[in-house]
Parts: sequence; structure tokens; C-alpha cells
Amino acid sequence: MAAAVETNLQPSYIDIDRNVQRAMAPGGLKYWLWVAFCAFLTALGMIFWTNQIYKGLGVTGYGQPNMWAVYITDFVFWVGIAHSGTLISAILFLFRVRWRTAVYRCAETMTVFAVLTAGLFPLIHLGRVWFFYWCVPYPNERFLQPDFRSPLVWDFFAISTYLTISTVFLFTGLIPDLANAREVSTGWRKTLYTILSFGWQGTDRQWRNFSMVYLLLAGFATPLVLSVHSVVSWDFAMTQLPGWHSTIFAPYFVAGAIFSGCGLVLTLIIPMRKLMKIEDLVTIWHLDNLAKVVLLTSLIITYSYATESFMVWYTQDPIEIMTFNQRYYGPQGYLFWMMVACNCAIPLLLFIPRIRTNTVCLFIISIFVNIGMWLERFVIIAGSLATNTEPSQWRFYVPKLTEVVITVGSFGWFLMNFSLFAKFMPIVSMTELKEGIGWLRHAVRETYPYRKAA
Amino acid sequence: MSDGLSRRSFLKLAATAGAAAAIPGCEPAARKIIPYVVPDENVIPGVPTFYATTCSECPAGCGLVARVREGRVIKLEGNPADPISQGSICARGQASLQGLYNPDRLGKPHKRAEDGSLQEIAWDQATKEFNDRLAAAAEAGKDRIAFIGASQGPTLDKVTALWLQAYGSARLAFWERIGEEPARAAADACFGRRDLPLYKLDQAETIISFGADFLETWGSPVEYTRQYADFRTPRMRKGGLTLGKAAYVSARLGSTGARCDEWVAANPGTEGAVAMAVLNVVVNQGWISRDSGVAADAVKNFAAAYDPHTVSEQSGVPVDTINKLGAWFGQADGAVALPGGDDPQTYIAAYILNAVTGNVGRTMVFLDGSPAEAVTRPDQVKTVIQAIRDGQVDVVVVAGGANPVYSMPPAWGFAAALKRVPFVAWMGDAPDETAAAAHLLLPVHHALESWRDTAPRAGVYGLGQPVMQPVFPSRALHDVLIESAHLGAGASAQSIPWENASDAVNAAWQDLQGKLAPDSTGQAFWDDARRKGGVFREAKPAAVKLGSAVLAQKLQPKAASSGPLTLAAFPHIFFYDGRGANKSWLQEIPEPVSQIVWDGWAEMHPDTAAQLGIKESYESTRLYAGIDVVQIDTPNGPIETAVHITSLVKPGVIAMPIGQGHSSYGRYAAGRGANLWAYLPEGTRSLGVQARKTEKRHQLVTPMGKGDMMGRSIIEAMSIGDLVKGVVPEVEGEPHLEGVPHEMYEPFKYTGHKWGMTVDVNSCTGCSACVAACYAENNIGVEGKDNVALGRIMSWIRVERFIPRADEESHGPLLYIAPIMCQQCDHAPCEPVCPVFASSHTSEGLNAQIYNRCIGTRFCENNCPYKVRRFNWYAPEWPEPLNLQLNPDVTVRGAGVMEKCTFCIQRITTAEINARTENRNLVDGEIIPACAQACPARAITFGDLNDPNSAVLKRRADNKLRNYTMLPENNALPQVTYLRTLYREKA
Amino acid sequence: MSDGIALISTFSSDDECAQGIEALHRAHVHDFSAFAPFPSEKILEATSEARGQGRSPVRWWVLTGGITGILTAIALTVGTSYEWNLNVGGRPIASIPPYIIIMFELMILMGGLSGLLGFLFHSCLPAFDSAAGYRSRFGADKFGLVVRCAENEVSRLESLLRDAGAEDIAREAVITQGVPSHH
Amino acid sequence: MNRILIPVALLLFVSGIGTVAFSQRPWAPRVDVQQPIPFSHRVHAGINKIPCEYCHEYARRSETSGVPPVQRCVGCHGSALLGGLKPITQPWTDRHQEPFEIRWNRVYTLPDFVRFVHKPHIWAGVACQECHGPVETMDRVVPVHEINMGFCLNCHVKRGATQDCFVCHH
Repeated sequence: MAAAVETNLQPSYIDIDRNVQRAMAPGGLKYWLWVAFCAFLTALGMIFWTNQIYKGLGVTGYGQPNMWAVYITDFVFWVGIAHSGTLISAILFLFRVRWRTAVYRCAETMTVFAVLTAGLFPLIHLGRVWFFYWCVPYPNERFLQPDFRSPLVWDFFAISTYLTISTVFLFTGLIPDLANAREVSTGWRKTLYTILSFGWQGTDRQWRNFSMVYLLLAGFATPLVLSVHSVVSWDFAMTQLPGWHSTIFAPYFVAGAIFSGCGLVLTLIIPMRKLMKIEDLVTIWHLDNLAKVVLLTSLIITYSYATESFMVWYTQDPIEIMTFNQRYYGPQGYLFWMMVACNCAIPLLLFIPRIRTNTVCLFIISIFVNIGMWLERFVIIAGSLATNTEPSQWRFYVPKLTEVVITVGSFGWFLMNFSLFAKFMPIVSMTELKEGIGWLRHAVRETYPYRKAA
Repeated sequence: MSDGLSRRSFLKLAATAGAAAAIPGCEPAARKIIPYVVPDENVIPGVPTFYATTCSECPAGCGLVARVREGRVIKLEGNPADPISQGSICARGQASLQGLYNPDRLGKPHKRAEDGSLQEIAWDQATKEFNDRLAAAAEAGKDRIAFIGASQGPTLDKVTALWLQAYGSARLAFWERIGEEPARAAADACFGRRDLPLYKLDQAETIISFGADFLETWGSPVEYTRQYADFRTPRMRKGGLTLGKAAYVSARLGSTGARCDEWVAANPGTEGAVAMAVLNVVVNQGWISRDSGVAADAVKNFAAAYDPHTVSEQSGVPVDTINKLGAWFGQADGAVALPGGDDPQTYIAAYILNAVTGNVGRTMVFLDGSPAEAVTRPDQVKTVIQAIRDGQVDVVVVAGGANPVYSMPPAWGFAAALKRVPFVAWMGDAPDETAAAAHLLLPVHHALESWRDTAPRAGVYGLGQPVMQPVFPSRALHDVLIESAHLGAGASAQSIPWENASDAVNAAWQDLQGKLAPDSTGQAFWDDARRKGGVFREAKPAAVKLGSAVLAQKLQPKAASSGPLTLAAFPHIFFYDGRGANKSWLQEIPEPVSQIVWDGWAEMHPDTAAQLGIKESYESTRLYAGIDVVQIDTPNGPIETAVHITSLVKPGVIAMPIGQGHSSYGRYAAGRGANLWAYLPEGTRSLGVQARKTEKRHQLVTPMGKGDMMGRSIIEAMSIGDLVKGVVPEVEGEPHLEGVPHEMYEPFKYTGHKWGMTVDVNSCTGCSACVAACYAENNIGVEGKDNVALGRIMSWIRVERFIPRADEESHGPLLYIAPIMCQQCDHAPCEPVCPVFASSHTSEGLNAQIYNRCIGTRFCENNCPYKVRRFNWYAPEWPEPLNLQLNPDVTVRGAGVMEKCTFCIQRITTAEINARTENRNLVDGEIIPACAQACPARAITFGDLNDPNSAVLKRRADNKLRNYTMLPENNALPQVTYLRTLYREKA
Repeated sequence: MSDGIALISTFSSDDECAQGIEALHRAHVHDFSAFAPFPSEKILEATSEARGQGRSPVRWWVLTGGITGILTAIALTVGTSYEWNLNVGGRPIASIPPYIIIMFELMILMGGLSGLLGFLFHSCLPAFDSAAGYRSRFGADKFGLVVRCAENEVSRLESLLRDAGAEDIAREAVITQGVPSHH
Repeated sequence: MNRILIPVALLLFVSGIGTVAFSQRPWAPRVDVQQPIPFSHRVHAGINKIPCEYCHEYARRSETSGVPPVQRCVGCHGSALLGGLKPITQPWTDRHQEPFEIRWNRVYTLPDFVRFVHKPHIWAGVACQECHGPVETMDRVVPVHEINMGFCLNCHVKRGATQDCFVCHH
């Protein structure tokens, strides 16, 4: 190990390849047990969903007036998760931020699978899911098309666009690395990589077009990521429901999304770099930078909470005020305060450098961030519905087993996909690391003391 | 019959097929079309036929019109020709359909085997057994047979009597638990006549109810609700616009009290004393009317013992309240005191009060030629029971829905007595507690399947005709009796010349024709009666005078017997004496004031609860109205029931609804709450009890979230003073409303019709007839207790009840009550959020919800400020044969779709089609939604807003000051407006 | 050029490779192609200078895609609104503000997809036959420069490349289709 | 990629197929409907020129057009010269059937969520054939048009009739 440290102080191109190839080596029993476990959770979720479709939504804890609750919360949560991926891979790419190179592939993979998971929830939540395709414009004898005024149709377009574009973006960046993998791999893997890499050879002409399309995709992904979560937030902001009807929702949700996303990136990458032994590529220096983003966005959403409450007070609309009063001090007020603790208080610890550079602390904090952001969406969605304009129709929502299991199942589904991808695809971008090898060396030098300490 | 393209058979299938009944393309109607051999000339398949008949749910005897489609009655409405209902009926009347189609009705005759189990037997076998037993009993001697039944109207009761005579017995009892005896006894004592007075509330300026819930169950609720609405509309009196004064003396604030100015919380049982005290005030102030012809000092002496102070101590009513009531009553230009409960003394006191103020003959009228008493007097009933107990009876026949085992006072020991009878025959529709004690069970027709006539009062002769073929292979009660007399009773059956019940009724009406319309022919008279639902004549008021004897006697109003707490039982507005409890609509519709469903409960004042160590441990926002269980120890054993803590009951009183607590009355009734008849002694509805908290938990469920309006503009009120001054009140909870309504775009042009509605909150009494009517008309699913607890009640229209905050009590009504349905907004917030146009606007201004397009995103409900949309969490189910009641013109919604009030679009389209095909214009009032049609108070007006002289616009214009729309700050432009309820400022 | 020799020179760093390209440029040899494991600025500058090319034409694909997207969206939203004039909550039949969102999303979608297509097209991908002179290390840690020339030029170019810093130079007879050429 | 595409594609495919099948069935035209007796519209409406509404008498007055009662058949067939009662009282195909009880098989059905009323269409002068096709030329009635929403709508648009969803769907 010590020797490794010594050598890795000046990692070369080939070191990078070796690390990544080691990570892609066939998984052991532990790995497959983990994947099987995730698959089991997924299956469980599927079973409960099937039952729900068969019997009707009555099997959930839903009721008047809690027409939306856990499912839409999950939806917003997963969409939010997705955003940090695009932020790191696209926005930071445009700003030429160097530390992204090591983590962006992981983040972007997360994006794709998170959107994929998020996309399921609007379906799960439908009363008659077998007619979901009526939200899609298609020629029919009835002359009937979706109503493009409805935020839900915006959602459909935004989410599907986002899924497609981030998939394309991920795949484009993957091509050179797949070509690299092709050269060293054998058997069916070789065929797979050969097909997926489209026979890439890295000639100057290919690189020329590659950089151009990559730049433009990044340029597209940047406004897209902002639009997607704005659209999601408009599902709420466009209604008249007190607690939803607010103009700051779009920026507020985007900030929250990136916050939660970076949180999950940390949650995923910290164990992953250990298990896959790629600490030399994804160094503490990289994590430190990620943590700073988390801290920043945490401060932003803290500000958003403050603004939101201020606006409510400022309108002096008694109905609006009562809704927020209930949000803070109502029967489910404890959720709100838990959320504040997770999103506003705990991340402040990241001001301390020693915590930013301590993987264990980072991991724990990132977990809190995930919980907090899930709660935020739940408080906004279920809470506001529960305390609506019509007091006689107030009712606070309590989930039943079905929602819980399906939510857990969605994590299983996400982690399964992610784990499989991480094993079979280059989870760290070799190309970009080589391009910015100077920074990698810088990072290794930076983090050398911590490694020694560890 | 041709069930060709009619959707009934489909609905049958859809309703039972559960998930398969999902709206899109489920298995279509039965593929077979079987035409008539010979068509019925009066029936056009697909076009409803209307039959006039009478309601049997309570003794008020309202006239009905039954809407029949393809041979199935699908809706009941009031008979406009009938002077009592005048075209509208209560929730119980609406729900008698569910008595007809009740899934727990007895299908075939049953015989109890040795082991106590029931065995199905054939009809002829059953009747043979029945007749043999009767014959044997008749052989054994005189009076060996007892008949206990509910009155079926004069003719059939006569038949019953003759049948019993034929078998040589006179042990006959027509049993009605909420009886007329106190009223009749009091009338006898005061005026020397045993008939029931008629009240004309609309003639009064002051109404004081001494425990009479005349808007719920007392007397003739539909009629009184209508009259009360008139009474409460402000009118010119003594040269000024005034609001009638109403006070409600009772320990519990029911929906009757809620509509009054004053709730006088008197100790249970002391209502009579309070009446006497009021009388005392009236006479001492010299407000006795000259022409009442009673000696002032006689009355003075009579009332002397009841000076306000003593009564105040006894009843817990403040002295000045009593004085105020006295002033209200004495100085009123027309006043009426309404006595309630089972205590004759209360009635006597009230009658005297009415008499001395000269209101007898004005607001309280006796009519000449009142019908004979239908209900047997309690003492005679007791003799019959005594005979049974003494083993002098071999056969007891219990028939026609009387349920003595359930409803007779415990002291009478009827159940025990019945055990000693070798043979008990039960004849009814839904097997009840008495059936559980019977040896032979004979299924007889429901009232809507059989011939009968009613005589609710002088001048009103109701004719009840069968409106459809029997649902089950049952037989008409009196067909069975007549047949049995002819077969079993031998020669003595000569006294029964008729073949069957319809002959008997027909014969009776031939006589009636002789009396009422000598110049008409029997047939013409009969046909006319069948068309109109009876014959209705003006009856002459009788000249009555208060006897002096009554003033000599000393009144001892029954006070509640001793005990730290008092149990005050009140009849549940929907269950009456308990017969309503097996109808799922009535169980699911919340009781208007407590808003509790599917249960029995005990109401306690927070202080009382605190004494018992119970505090509000539940949140209304979880839809629980109560959860702690108390044990109430009565002289007749303990009651365990969950507590509902409310300020609407007097401290120290436990108020409990009557009508639940059935042990066997079908799936909907069985095992809910307690049967209070089993604890209440004869002649009172209150009881001294002890209570203690138990560790048990039982959730009382309500669809009502918060009972506090939070000052929002949902149900608004204004004082009569403001109305006179012409000031529109401020709504404190309302945010800035300048610029509302606001049009951002070019408003949509509604050429042609534009439907709108106005609801007069001042008239609404919360009786929930509209809700029941909506259930019946629109195939609304019944969800059951557990789902209601999850906020899944499906009713499209709900009666909301808000309790004013402490600071509002001085200026506002006692309770805010109003029906809330889809407001059909022009800027409907629910519409733009729907991704698939399932919710969109029609060219006639309706907010349409297209079930088959709905995919169930539920976004619309999130955006609805009024929360009037309902989502099908499960596919609704109608246990056979309830599905036969479904309205073929309305889609049966499946799981996963949103639904809501449509202004009864099926009625609108039908009317429009008729108008177009007869090429004429629609007439205003031609279209009446089910709710408006049912409303006894005429609170709901529906019409065309583009028709300048439509009733709805007129009503809005006439009440400009009171007209408002709910939650206006949403700028949704509702097409339903409300008229503010009126109240009288407290001093 | 029916037959010739391919000189496959290997560099360990991208600026050496770039110098090689510049040298070739100065020697007016343009029938070459460079291999690199990552998009090296230096190499790309050198090649585009040598070939006198502007920026990649993929841009135009993206632009057209984007515009098509917007037009499609307009047609879709406004068209379907007027297909059945439904009054929805008193809004105009075609309410443009919400439709802008659809236009934006479709612009991104179509722009991105056509960008991908453009990239594949101009890079002649997929192409599964490995080009002359391709070495697997070129994808890993080495930079390659493959030059095609006639017999007589070989020595001159070799020395040129060595000066530029080529580690090793291999010769290979050219197969007919030879190095993929894009002009 | 495949791991993403396959589940989505499957979901789309299955639900798509399912929905189409599900939603088409109720009003799918059934050309294979056999009737218990070989009643011929061609003979009655075509050759003998009996107007539709003579037998389907309710069309003008009701939601349903109605199927003629046996009495109406007997009206003509009862007289000896037209072959007497035999043809109708004794169904020819189904021997288990009661006499006088003709169990016709339904040709046209609409799903429950559509409320179609014949009355206004007749009064608006829509000929029976416009929806039911040239019945007078058919021995055994088979549907000509697929009665779906598009079919209704085309006519409503053409004749300027209402296009409110609510009128038929409630």
C-alpha cells in the first residue's frame, strides 16, 4: 500500500487506466449479493404496485384532501437528485472546473438512473395508469390531444427531454472510454464495448467533432436542468393552494435539487471509491470540493426558506399565514423542524475543513441531507394539501405500507441499475482525467497527508 | 320486457363486477335482447314512468312520486299534490329505496329449527304452518292469538282487526315507539279531544320548542321545515322588517336548535317546567289574550308554583332568559309553543301556553274529522304483553316493521314474555331483533310494493300503490292474512269479503268516494286518486276551548331521576326510532351537528368530560370525532360508548342518539353503538346515570376536518339589523378583495343557456335531504366507516357545520350550516391543470368532469378551493339487489377516476332534448337538480342565468344584500351563489 | 494513390505529437491522421491549422435541430388547441405562455439528438474496421501519427518525425482503402 | 442502454396493447352475430317497405329504439295467408327456447360511459341508415360503421350539433 502511495504521487496515463480497469474487473460474490438485494427490493416494490393497480389506490393512505403525497414527493426527490449530475458534468464543464473530472461520470450516471426512477412515480401515482398515454399527443379518431396548459404535460415533456438528453450526454462522453475498455477486455465484454464504442479510434477528426458536440450538449443541458426543476416546481406554484402558490418556487426548487443531488453523489461515491479502490482517482480533494458545493446550496435553500416565510408574512393573507402556521406548529410540525435540522443546521458543519476532508463525517452528513430534502418535499406537498382553503376538508396524511414499500423499492431499483453500471462501464472518465492529469497530480499531492493519516 | 339497449342490465353487471366495472370498455350489456310478447302500453323503455304513492318511513305520511325506469323504481321524490310533503321529502324518505332494495331483506319464508337455525321453506308450506297454528290457537279458546304490528293505514289495519276477530282474538296492538300518546293525552286533558293539533309555524312570530326537534324527527319534519323556512324569512311586522324569534329548550343543540335564535340549555326532563315558567311570566305580565276565554286568575294560580326562580334552579335556565322567552311569547303577534319528548306534562304546559295567548286556532289548530287513532295506547299494549307473559297466548304475530323487541321499554319485559310463546310468526321485509326471536319468518312486501292507504290528518287521504313488481318472492302482508282467514278461520271469515289487500283498499275508496265525491263515479275517483296519490281536501278548523279542569290539576313535569349525570337520548335525524339504521345512505351521511357517521356516540361538554378525566385526545384533522370510551351505568344496565366532546350540549348531560345498537338488522345496522330504547323507561327520554372512563378505545369517524371556519368566507351570516340598515358585513378573515372578480382575458361568451344556482343559507336547516337525493340520483358509492376515516366519503354535496368561535357567539348564528357542492366556476381552477381535458367547460357554463377521459392525476382536486371533487379510491360496490336502484342515465364510475356534482346534467340534457323535439324553449323551473328538488326548505334555486326573469336571478336580485360567493379571493367566479343567513344580535 | 507506405510514429506526449504534425505541415504533407487518448488542445490546433479547417460542422446540425424543435412545438400546441376549441377555465383557446415551455423542451430535445447524429456522421461512426496504423496504446497512454507517403519520401519524413520526438516509427504497407480520409 | 430501454419499451408495449384491446372491445362491430330465427330485414324493410319505426317504435320517443314485441310480428304473420304463427312462435335455430320468447342477439352495443339517446337524432332527421347502414338490403344485420367517438363526432361537426363532452359522457 505504502508503495502504491509513493508511486501514485505522480500518477501517469497508464496508472489511470489500471485503476479504472481494476474497478471494472468482474465482481465477486459480495457484489452480486448486493445487486441481488437491490433486485429483491425492486421486485417487492413491483408487487405492491401491481396490487395497487389491481385493487385501486385505496390500498394507500391517500384520501381527501391528500390527493398527492408520498409518490409525488418521491418523484420530486428523484428528479432533484438527477440535477446535481448535470450540474457537475455540464455546468462545471462549461466553467472549466477541474475537480469535476473525477466525479462527473459517476454523477451523470446517477442523473440518468435517477430520472428513470423519477419517471416511474407519476405513473405509480395515476388512478388509471393504463391510460397514461393520453398525456402524450398522438393522432386518434377522437380529435383529442393533451392539454398543453397543464403543468403535468409540461412535466411529461421536460422529464422525457431531460432523460433523453442526459442519456445522450452520458453516452457521448462514454464512447472514448469504451474504446479504451474494448482494447483490454475479452469475450462478450469485448463485443459489447466494441458495439457501444461504435469503433471509436480517437483520430484527430473524431476528437474534433467530439469536443464540439460535447460542448454543445453541455450548453444545452445547462438551461435544460434549470428548466426541468422549474417545471416540476410549477406543478405546485401554478395552483391556487396556499403553501404552493408561490413565485419563488422555481429557483428555490432548483437550489434544493442541486443540494440534494450533491448529497447523494457523496453518499454514493464515498463507499464506492473505497470498494472499487479508486481512491487514487477520486481523491479527498475532489470530495472536499463537492462538500463545498453542498455547503453553498445548503445556505441558498436556508435563505429560500426564510424568504418563503417572509413573503407569507408580508402578504398578510390570513389563509396563507394559517397554512404556514400549521406547517410549523401543526400536528405534523415536527417534520418541518426535522427538515430544518437536516438541511440548514447540520450542513453548517461543512464550514470546518477537517469535517470536509473526513469521509465518514461527509458520508453521515450526506445521509442527513438526503433525508432532509425528502422531508422538504413531503412537508410542502402533503402539508399544504392537508391545510387547504376549506377547513372542513382538512386532514393530515399518514402513509400506509404500500407507499413505504414502493418508495424503498425505488431505491432498490436505482441502486441496482447504478451498481450494474458502475461494474460494467468505466465509472470514472479516463479521457478527462488524462486531459487534466496535472490537476489529478495536484489532487494526489494535496490529499497525500490525509491518505497517510488514514 | 325489452332490456334491449337500456343500460340497466349493464349496470347490474357493472355494479357487481367490481373491478370489471371500471369505466372503460368493460363487458357490455347482456348480449341477449328479449322483447315483450305483448308490450305494456304505458311503458316506453328508456323513458321514466312516475307513480304516486305514500311514504312509510314515519307516521307523517308524506306523499311520494316514484320514478320508475324499465320496471325498477330508481328515485323517490315528494308528491307536489300532497299538502304535507308538497313535492319534497326528507333523507329518510329518499332512503326508503334502500329499504326496498335492501340486500339483507328476507328472500324466502324461513322456519326456525329445533337447534335455532333458520331453514328456508316454500311459501305454501309456510302459510300452511301459519294457518294451522292460528287455527289450533283459535280452537284452544278465545284471545289465544296476539298481533303486534306497525300501523299500515286505516283500511289495512281494519283488515288486520277483522282477521284477528275471525280467529276469535282481540289482542291487537299497533306499536309505534315514538308515539302520539303524550300529545293525545294532553289534548284530552286540555281540550277534551284526543286528536293531534296541526301547527302553522309560518303564522307565528315567535316559536318556542320545548324539546321538540321539529326540523329532525318530531311530528311532520318535512312540513315543519318548509313552514320554518317561511317563518325565518324576514317580513314586515308592526311596520318594520323583522325576523321571527325562535328559541329551542333542550339539553342538546340539535340541528333544530341550530336554526333558532336562542338555545335554552335546560336540564333534561325540565322542558315542561320551563314552559310553565314561561306561562308564569306571561300571565303575570298580563299578556293573556282577551279572546282566549280563560280566566286569568285561574291560570295565575295554576302557574304560581312555577315562578322563574324556582324553575331556574330546577332547570338550570337563567331567570332573565325565562323572562325574555315570556316576553317574546307574550308580546308576539302569533306565537307557538311546541312540546316534545315523551312527557305528557310538557304537552299540557305548552298547550295551555298556546291557549292562553290565544294562539289555539291560529298557530295551533285542531281539525274536524281527524282520523281515528292508528297507534294503540301504551296501557292497552301493556295488557297484551301481560297476557303474553301470563301464557294466555299461543301465537304471537309481529308484522309490518314493528320491532317491539328492539324498541319497547325494558320494564315491559317484552322479549322475556315472547320466549314463553310456543309460536311467534314474524312478517316483515328486513329481519330485525324481533325476527331473531320468531319461529316462522314470512317475507312480506315493502310499502313500495304493496297497496295501502294513509290518513295522516283530517282531509288528507293518501293512497299508496305498488310502484314496481316485488324484488323478492315476498307476498303482501294482508294478502297473507286474508288468505289465512279464508282458509283457516272458517265461517267467521265472512267478515272479510275481499280477495286480497288491493280489493280491500279499493273497496274502502269506493266508500270514500261516496263520502267525498258523491257526484263522481267510483272508477273515476279511484283513477284520480291513483294519479294524484290520494285525495286532498281542506279540513275545517275546529273551535276548541281550554277546559277549566286542567287548570285545577297540579303538574309534576318529570325531572330526570337522580344521578350525578343525566343521559339525554335524542332520536337520530336519520334513524328515527331505529328503522333507518339498515340503510347505508343514512349511515354514511353525517349527522348534521355532530357530523359523525356509521356509529352511536355520547356527546359531552368539555367540562363534563374533564370531570371524567377525558380530554380531547384526538385531532379532528385526522377525521376522528372521539376516541375515549366511557361506561355509563343506568338503572337498566351499563352502556359502553365512545365520547364525542362538544360544547353543543349542557354540562352534566350525556346526549346519545337513538336508533343504533341493532343486534340483527342487516349488515349496515348490526353492531353499532347502543340501543337506548333498552335503557329508557316509559314516558321520558332522560335518565339519571353514572359514568366512568374506561381504558377502551373506539374511533368515532367524521368526514369533517376542522369545525372552525377561521373567519374565512365560506358560510356567511349577517344580522337582521344590518339587513334593515342595508349594510353588508365585513368578513374579518378575508384578504384584500379589490379587483375581484378580475378578467385577464376576453371573457368566454355563453350564448344560449348558462346554468347557475343560489342557496339560501338562511333557509337551510341541514336536514341533508339534498345529500340523500344526490346519492340516489347520481349512483354515488357508499364507502363505509373505515374509508370515511381516510377522507374517502363520496358525497357530491355535503352539509357543512361550523361552530362559531367564542368571540363570534355574540354576533352570529348558533351554528353555521350550509350545503356545499361544486360551484361550477367560470374560471374553474380545476380545468387548466388537467393534462387530458377530462375537466373542461361546456358551452352552457357547466364545469364538466368526463369520467371516461379521466386518468386520475387528482390535480384538479388539489387546485379546487372548495374541495368538492371526489376520487374513486376503489371501485364502488352495490350488494345485490341494491344495484337495481342505480340510475341508468348516469355512468357508474370505476376505480381511479375523479367525480363531482354535475348539476344533474342527465336531467338537463333530457329536458333540453324534450324541448328541442317539441320545438319549444325550455321553461324556467323545468329542470330541477335532485338536491333542489328534495329540499323541504326550498333553499336551493337552480336556473338559467341568461334568462333575465329566471327564478334564480330573481332570488339573487331580491336578496342583493345577502348574496355572496364563497372564497371570492380565488377569483374562480363560481356560478353558485349563497344568501347569507340571518341572525338577531344578542343584547 | 494506389499504394504507398504508412509511417506509424508513436509519441509519449501530445506536444511532441503536435510538433510532428506542424513539421509535416511545414513539409506540406497533409495525408496524415493523429491518434490520441484524449482531446488534446495542442494536437487539435495543430491538425486544424495543418488542414486549414474551421470549427466542426456539428454546430449546424444542432442549430437546425433546435429550430425544427421549436416549429414542431408551435404546430403541435397551437394546432391541437384549435382542433377542438375547448373552453378551459376561461382561458383563451390557444394560450401561448404555457406553450413556450413545450417549445423550449422540444428545441432542446431535437437539437441534442440531431447533434449526436451530426457527430456520428462527421466522425464516420459507427465504423468497425480498424484503420491502418491504429495501435491499441493510442487509446491508452500513447499518441500516434500516421503518415502516408511514397517510397521515396519515407526517410525524409522519418527524420522529420524523429526530430519532433517520435519514440518509435513503424512502416506498414498500405491496404487499399487505407486511412479513412475526410475532406 | 438496453437495461434502460427494455423495461420502458415493455411497459409501453404491454399497456399499449392492453389499452387498445380494452377500449376497443365494447363498440367493436360484430359481424358474426347469428339470430335465433332467420329474420330478414331485406324482406321486411326492403321488399315489403315496412318503415323502420313501425317495429322499432320507441326510437322517436326514447333513448332506445326498442325491439318489436312478438305481438307486432303476429299482427301480420298471424293471418293464415302469411304462413300463420308457426314461424315466430317456434324459433328455428334454438330448440331449447320457450315459444314466444325470441332471444335476439345484440348487434350494436355502446359502453356504459356513453349515453346515446335515439330521440333527438330521429327528430333531427338523421336517417337510421346513417349509423346502421343499408339495413333494408341485409338479410342478417351486420354493422357497417364502427360506432366510436370519431364516428359520432364527425356527424356532430358536420351538422353543427353540440360538441360538449358532457352531453354524451355523464
